Amino acid sequence: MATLAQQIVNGLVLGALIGLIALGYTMVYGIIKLINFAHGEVFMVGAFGAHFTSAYLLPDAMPWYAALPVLCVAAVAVSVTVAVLMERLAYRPLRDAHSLAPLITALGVSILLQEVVRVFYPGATAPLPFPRVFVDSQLTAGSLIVQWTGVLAVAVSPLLAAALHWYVERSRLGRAMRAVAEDPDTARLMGIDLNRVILATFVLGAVLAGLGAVLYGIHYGQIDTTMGFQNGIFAFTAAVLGGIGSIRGAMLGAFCIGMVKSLAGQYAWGGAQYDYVWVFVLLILVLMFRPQGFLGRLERVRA
Amino acid sequence: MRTKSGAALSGLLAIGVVLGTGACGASKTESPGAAGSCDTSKGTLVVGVIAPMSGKLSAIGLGIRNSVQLAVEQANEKCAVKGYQLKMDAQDDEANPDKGAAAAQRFADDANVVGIVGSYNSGVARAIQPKIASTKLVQISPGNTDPALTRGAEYATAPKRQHENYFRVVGTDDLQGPYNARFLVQDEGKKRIAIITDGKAVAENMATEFTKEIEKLGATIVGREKVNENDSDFSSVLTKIKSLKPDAIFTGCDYSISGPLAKQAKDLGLNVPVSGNDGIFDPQFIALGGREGDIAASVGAPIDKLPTGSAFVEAYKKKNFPEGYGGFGSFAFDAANVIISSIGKVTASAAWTGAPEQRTALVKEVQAYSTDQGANGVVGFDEYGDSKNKLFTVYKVTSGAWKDVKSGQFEAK
Amino acid sequence: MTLDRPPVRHRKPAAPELPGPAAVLLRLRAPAAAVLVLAGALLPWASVVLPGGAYPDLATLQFFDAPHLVTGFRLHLVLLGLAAALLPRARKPAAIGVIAIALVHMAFLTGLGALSIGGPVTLAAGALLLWAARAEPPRPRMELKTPPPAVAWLVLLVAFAALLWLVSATLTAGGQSRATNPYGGAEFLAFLGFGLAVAGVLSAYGVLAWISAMSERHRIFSIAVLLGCALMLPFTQAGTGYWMTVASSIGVYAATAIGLNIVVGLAGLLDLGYVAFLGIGAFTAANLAHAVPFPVAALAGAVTAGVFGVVVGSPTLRVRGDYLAIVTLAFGEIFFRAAQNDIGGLTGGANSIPGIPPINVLGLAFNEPVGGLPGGSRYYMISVLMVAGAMAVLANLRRSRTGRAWLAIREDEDVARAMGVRTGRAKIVAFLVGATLAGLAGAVFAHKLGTVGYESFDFSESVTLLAAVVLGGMGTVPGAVVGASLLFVLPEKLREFSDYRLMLFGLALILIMRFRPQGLVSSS
Amino acid sequence: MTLIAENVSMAFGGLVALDDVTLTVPDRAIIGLIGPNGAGKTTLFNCLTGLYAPTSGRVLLDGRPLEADPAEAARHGVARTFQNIRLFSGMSALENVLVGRHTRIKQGLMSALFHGPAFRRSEAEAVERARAELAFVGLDPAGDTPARSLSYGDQRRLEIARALAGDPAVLMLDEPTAGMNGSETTAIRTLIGAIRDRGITVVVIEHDTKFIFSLCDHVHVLVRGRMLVSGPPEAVRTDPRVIEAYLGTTECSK
Repeated sequence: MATLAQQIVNGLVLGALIGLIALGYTMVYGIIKLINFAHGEVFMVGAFGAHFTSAYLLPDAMPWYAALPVLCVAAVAVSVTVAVLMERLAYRPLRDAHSLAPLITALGVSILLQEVVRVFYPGATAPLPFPRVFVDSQLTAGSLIVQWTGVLAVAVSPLLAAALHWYVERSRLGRAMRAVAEDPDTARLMGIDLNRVILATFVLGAVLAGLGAVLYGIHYGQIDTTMGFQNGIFAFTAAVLGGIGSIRGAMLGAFCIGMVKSLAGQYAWGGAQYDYVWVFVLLILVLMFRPQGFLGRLERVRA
Repeated sequence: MRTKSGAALSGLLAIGVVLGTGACGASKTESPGAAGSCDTSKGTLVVGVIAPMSGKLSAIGLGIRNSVQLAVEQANEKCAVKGYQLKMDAQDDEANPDKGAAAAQRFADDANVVGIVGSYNSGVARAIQPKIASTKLVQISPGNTDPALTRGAEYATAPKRQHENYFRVVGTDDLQGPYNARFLVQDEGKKRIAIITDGKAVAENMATEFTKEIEKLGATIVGREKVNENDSDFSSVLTKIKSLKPDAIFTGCDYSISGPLAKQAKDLGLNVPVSGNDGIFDPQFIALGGREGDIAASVGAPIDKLPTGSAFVEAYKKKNFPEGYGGFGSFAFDAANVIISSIGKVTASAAWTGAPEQRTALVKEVQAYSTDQGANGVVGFDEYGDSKNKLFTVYKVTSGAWKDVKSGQFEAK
Repeated sequence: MTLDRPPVRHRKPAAPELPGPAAVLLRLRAPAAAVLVLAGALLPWASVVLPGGAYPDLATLQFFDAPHLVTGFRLHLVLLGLAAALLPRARKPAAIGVIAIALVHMAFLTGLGALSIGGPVTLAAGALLLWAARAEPPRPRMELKTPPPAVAWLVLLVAFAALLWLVSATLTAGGQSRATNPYGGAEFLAFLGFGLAVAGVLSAYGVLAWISAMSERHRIFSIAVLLGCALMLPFTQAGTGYWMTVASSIGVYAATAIGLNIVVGLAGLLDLGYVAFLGIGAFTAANLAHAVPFPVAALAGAVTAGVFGVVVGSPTLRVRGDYLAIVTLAFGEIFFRAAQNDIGGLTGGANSIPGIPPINVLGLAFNEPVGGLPGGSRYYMISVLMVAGAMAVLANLRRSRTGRAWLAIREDEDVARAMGVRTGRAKIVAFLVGATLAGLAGAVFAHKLGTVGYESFDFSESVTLLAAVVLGGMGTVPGAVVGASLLFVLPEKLREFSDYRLMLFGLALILIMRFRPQGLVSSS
Repeated sequence: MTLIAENVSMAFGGLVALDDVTLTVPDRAIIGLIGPNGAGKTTLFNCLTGLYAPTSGRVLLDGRPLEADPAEAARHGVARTFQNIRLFSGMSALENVLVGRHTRIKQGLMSALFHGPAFRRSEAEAVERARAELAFVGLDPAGDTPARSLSYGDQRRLEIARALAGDPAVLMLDEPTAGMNGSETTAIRTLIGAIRDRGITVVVIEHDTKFIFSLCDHVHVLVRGRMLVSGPPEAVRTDPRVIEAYLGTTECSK
């Protein structure tokens, strides 16, 4: 029983972290129908941005409430810069090309970013320890143990998702985003600046990825150049599972994946070595019986 | 439009002219030292390196490459091979057997190549061995630990030499695993041990050999779990292991997984030592989360207690390589020196042509090689091509650094 | 659904005529540039004799010293300079080639600290030539007449022999060993620049289109000659064990990429886990290797992979577009994990399956050297035949009811159904055929390498295969082969950049998609 | 062959697009379907061609219910064109028509792999037939131009050729003259007549009522998802309900 509770907590923490990346996937796909494989790398460079700030810029001893915001700002700044450059230089010129061109470009950007960091960031050929800026202790309830960092992730991640949801529903730019997602040609005719809306989508995704990167770093205590790819695949899976284009769906999908990975490792056939397999089996089953995901909308055949 | 491109072009022109005149002014003479003081009239001999130099294992691969580079440069300074200049040619195998086999073939075709240091991955070595077997090109691995590579699939019961041109300077899994098991049970008194691996050959084989020895010693393996090599969240696996109440965790993984694993074990209140082998004997393990009391059993004497070992470390640092020597640099250094010393003997009598007879002669010299002056102490090979060095040292994390607690020979029982 | 608009090209208006001497000067740009290229070729390029020996082809040679020593890149420059002087249409490609050669050598020589005036002068000449070429009015396309069959056959024979020479020369440019020839990288890249310039010149004069029209007309003859040329490669300079090993790897991946081209290029089904089929074929053959002869093992590998192709393809009945990408990615990951965990004892897990015997036909082991040819050449021949077979499958299906149904699905699935295409069945057939080809390639892979392990089949391999298809040109017959060759040869040739290899790979993907999204071999 | 829509209703969420529509398409006739924008004409087409499954009611083909699968409808001889031209734009004109011929070509996978004599015969037949259809609609029989580079009018013709290649019994044309000038419209009218003369029933959606009334044997008027009036052109033209419902549209399209 204690083990089950602990596994659920593990799943929640993992889901919260994946969810922040999944939001970026779901937003970009919703707007320009691009699986932005490089989004995981936006998350990764955010983590390295924060690492750089703390290792080379900040003084050694800083209380967490001072250091944490600085790291968040640094991570977000780096993530957003990379995302904007990526959109402007790599994706925008391909807006009218066939649909595989941006996808291949995304894979290229992903490889490029991983390798640039690995080769040029000092020490990045191996995992780097991330500074323990946040209280390095845990919350204990009976035999249940949760790191405070995990509590923070589980609390902050849905809050950010809710804020994003509110922003997309209420703000002017958010309305424009929804219009573009619905029908880009009509939206353009209505006077919506497509480039601005798409760029804004990338920026919003990058902000969340940057924040996610800091939460990830302080929770696991280490970062490496491949963290974006693996978690990016999970995040994309989460976005698809939840129904791509849906903010609530992405969070739901992420928690679902966290849970499945955690519980399958404990209880399912094959043990931890097959935990990924169960995540993907779930995905395939869901897509076969509900192709639009949990909360997605089915696209109608148009003739 | 026209004027714009015109301006751009004249700009280019100007840059070209400036570059040209600048370069003309500078004159370069040959750098003294290296080749200058020795007789290199007979040409160039090449020591090949095959290692993963990009991707996740690049830290290890680059350490191997730099260490061979160091050995080659030292040899050139000392005129170790009379009449020849030595060079290193490093090929990235990306930890991919297909790429490794192509690189090995490239070396085998090249008469100037005298031997290969590599590969790091046992999987790559399995593809290289048949490629170069008929060419008799000598291969010394600094990192393959799969016993089957030298002694065949029946290595425990009916060992048989696989390839006469294949050697290695590291201890195999069936030494490393059992040595660790004995230390945990006999010295530390552990009774219930859990195993974590990452699906890589070295981890799986080590864990299997470890398990055999643990069972012989009468202790219990409470569970064995495999994590994904790209994973960073081990909370689920550790929660499962915690429920099995172990008193130690054996990890077959290297520090990039074992470090975070140790950190997350602590986070979950699983306060038992993590024990591993060469792969975690690295300061990064501690930086990434290794705790006081975690254990590493590594081949050879403590490097800083051997004069030859500390000499290697000193020399490596002096070269200012951008990367560290990693877990396998010292082995690669030893392997390169075996090749260099043996080629010196072969070329003492006849000029090197790269003919199969000469390559066979070189293999014989390597087989006969023996010293106790390697960076890891004893360097030499038994009848299977395995390292004769069966000395192990156990280290523990003590006040934030690895500290040796015990050294001893491994005797099979 | 909106119609694709044909791209609108904005031609800049013709520049106003300049009066007098300015106009004369402008008109003299091109001849002057050509002369300057020739001069640059004969000027010293390196300021000293480098420690590794003279820079390629005695680059330190002094002014007009022994012109008969004009070889290597100097020869290429002279040829390009002459072309620019004599052939007006050749100016632009020649300029690009000259600039490429000059830049590559300048970069190397600057790195070695021995740059002399030859490089900068040549670069300036190339820039001047480009400027002159750009200013010229666009010319109508050259159309060459189709000759009688006998002449056409001769031309095709010569053309394909030249192609064989070009491939062999490209592969061997700069030599194999970086340790003994430290300038190999520069030589190779410069040769590549020269090769591209020659191709550009031929294309500007309509020669390439002429040859391809002829080969289309004499299809069977062309195929036979091309196949013959491909099989001749081991007899050229490139016939070393190393290049044969690399070339047979290319063959395996090209055959797999052709299978993927059917799935992605023809049917438009994005598959991100395709390498799993290669793996299934390889593991099947590896398990049977000791029990049955190679042809049976290969067939078994192909059939097993085909069956899995149908299994993986079946969700496509319900899942559309990009969702399919994630489903196939999931299947790929499931395969990878299952192989890693030695599922059913079939994959050897972490230890892989070692000791697969080489292909053995009539007592001849394929890894042994034969008659002066290196050991790998018979694997090379097998893979050439396999690739030729795969290309025939793709070409034949492309021109059949099934192939047209795939293209229709790719273009507009709803309309394809309205035309009576059973789209579900057609898609599954695409997966079946594609996976079967990959499985066959996998069987050759297993025997060629002698060991099969899960690490050969990870996600990045699927990405590489997809990149090969897209780089080459989706849906085209030679596309996947061109793409796979590039993705294998370039990294092998550019090993001195080994630290940056993957980085350059990523960058190349981005740049090619940016500037040539339809791929190098375009279907339209 | 007769195609019958029997009490067909179609709702998308809360929006009722078709409300209890009954329509009989007799053999060898030209049927016109008119109605204001959003009346449900294309939705009815989609139901008749199996693209949509009606919410209630059924579609009968020769007395048998039609599966909601366009491929099945095509196999049974119901072919169509689209309101916004939907060609396979990356394929050549000839290939487009060959896809239209898909259901009538007999080629197994194996024969397609090896291009044997049987395959070559069937392929040659298909190509010959496709070229004939191209010529029939007035396009270049060589057909090697990519569909996307054809002119607008030619794209409309190509769509018709593609639909005809499948030997349909019923051809459904969704606004075949949209965006065409006078002479092009006349040519299409001649073409539709010629198609009828081949023994194919034609169902036409049009806004141009003059076009419909001069061409069709029967005219149906659909307004807000309901069948308002059906009958011969003269009766429908003068029906006061039609004039009232259709006011403005008739005025404009003189």
